[in-house]
Amino acid sequence: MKVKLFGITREIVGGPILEVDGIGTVGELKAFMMSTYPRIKKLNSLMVAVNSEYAKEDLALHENDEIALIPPVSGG
Amino acid sequence: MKVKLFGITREIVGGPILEVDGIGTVGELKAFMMSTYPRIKKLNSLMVAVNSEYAKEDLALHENDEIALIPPVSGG
Amino acid sequence: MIRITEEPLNTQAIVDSVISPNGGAVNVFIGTVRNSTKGKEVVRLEFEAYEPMATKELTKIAEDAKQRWPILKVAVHHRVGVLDISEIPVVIAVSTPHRAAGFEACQYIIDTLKQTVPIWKKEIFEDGEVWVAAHP
Amino acid sequence: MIRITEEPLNTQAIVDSVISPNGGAVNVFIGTVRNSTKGKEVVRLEFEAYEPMATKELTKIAEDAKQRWPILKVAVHHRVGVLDISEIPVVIAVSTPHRAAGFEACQYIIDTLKQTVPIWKKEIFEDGEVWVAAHP
Repeated sequence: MKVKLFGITREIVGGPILEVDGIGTVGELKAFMMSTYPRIKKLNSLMVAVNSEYAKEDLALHENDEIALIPPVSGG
Repeated sequence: MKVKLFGITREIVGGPILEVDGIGTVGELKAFMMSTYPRIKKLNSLMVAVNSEYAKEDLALHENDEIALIPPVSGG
Repeated sequence: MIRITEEPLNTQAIVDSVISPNGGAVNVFIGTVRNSTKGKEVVRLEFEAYEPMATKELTKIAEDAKQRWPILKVAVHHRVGVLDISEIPVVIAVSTPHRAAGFEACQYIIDTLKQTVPIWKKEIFEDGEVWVAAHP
Repeated sequence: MIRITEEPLNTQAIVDSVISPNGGAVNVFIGTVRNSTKGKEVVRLEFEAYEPMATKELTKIAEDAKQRWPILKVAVHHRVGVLDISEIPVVIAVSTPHRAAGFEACQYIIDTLKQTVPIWKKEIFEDGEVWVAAHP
């Protein structure tokens, strides 16, 4: 499945999309990202959006979901 | 001395300037206006400005002062 | 900048006049003529001002606000004359380094303007007219 | 109307879009790019958004505000891309029958926008850059 990346997480990973496999839930995705990219652990927060909505840790991910990592927002 | 009139007091008196004589203080001017024009007594408030500043009742009036009656304001 | 004018107010120009490179926020209050008051249809409003004193009082309010909040620039423009529904009698714009002060200062200015500045508004109805706030 | 755009924001058009004959007040918040942060000179800002989600979140905030205050019309426009000092990343305009609700609603919208909407801002300094709020 594809994970959309923005802001500092896009810069840490080195591109706007990351292809990941074998990940079942939002919580697993966050754990995978933090262990693979230790700089992500140092962020103030990390959220995951599924189909354009903030998702809870236990939400199951499906192949055709639109998944995005949401580092601390700073609009306005 | 001349008294400038605005808003409802201008309408009650029937013009933008009233010539008055023999009035010594702000308080006397207010009393004169209220007795001469009883509709002024019914207003929510009546202030007097002397030389573009709100004036207290006991302030003495002089011939060359700029004097204005200030009925309840409603700008904005 | 403080201004009483018979001309229509130019919101964009007023906002532009307070934008500062040291500012992160501009708060703007725009009064508009409402089509009804207390359930009664309003046809138009008529504003008049005791011009030099109104300018003086507005300047005092702006200076007070600058004492109380870290304001970079402030503009208060008030129109007089006949205004139709949706027209703009007043625009207040305040720039500040951060936004909270801007909201507070702008609200202080419009609240105080309505209490102390010698400007008067007459509401014109189909069947009569009334000087706002004149009577209990 | 909610909009994320790369084009410069047109404050006048955004204000005009919320003016209503039933309204007596418009409150407007305009964010501007400040030339310094924590005492350090800023060269420019770069904004990016997760566009469809940002629009969705802004729409939620506007709907929430309409539940809480008697809002007639609301507009939130946010710019993305590279912005120089004094340029405008965000304009929020809210029209209400009376002014107190407009101040409250406009402040609620900008406060909540900054907490929940997926938009990110990078500050560019002479000697480096930082994603705002990313780190403790």
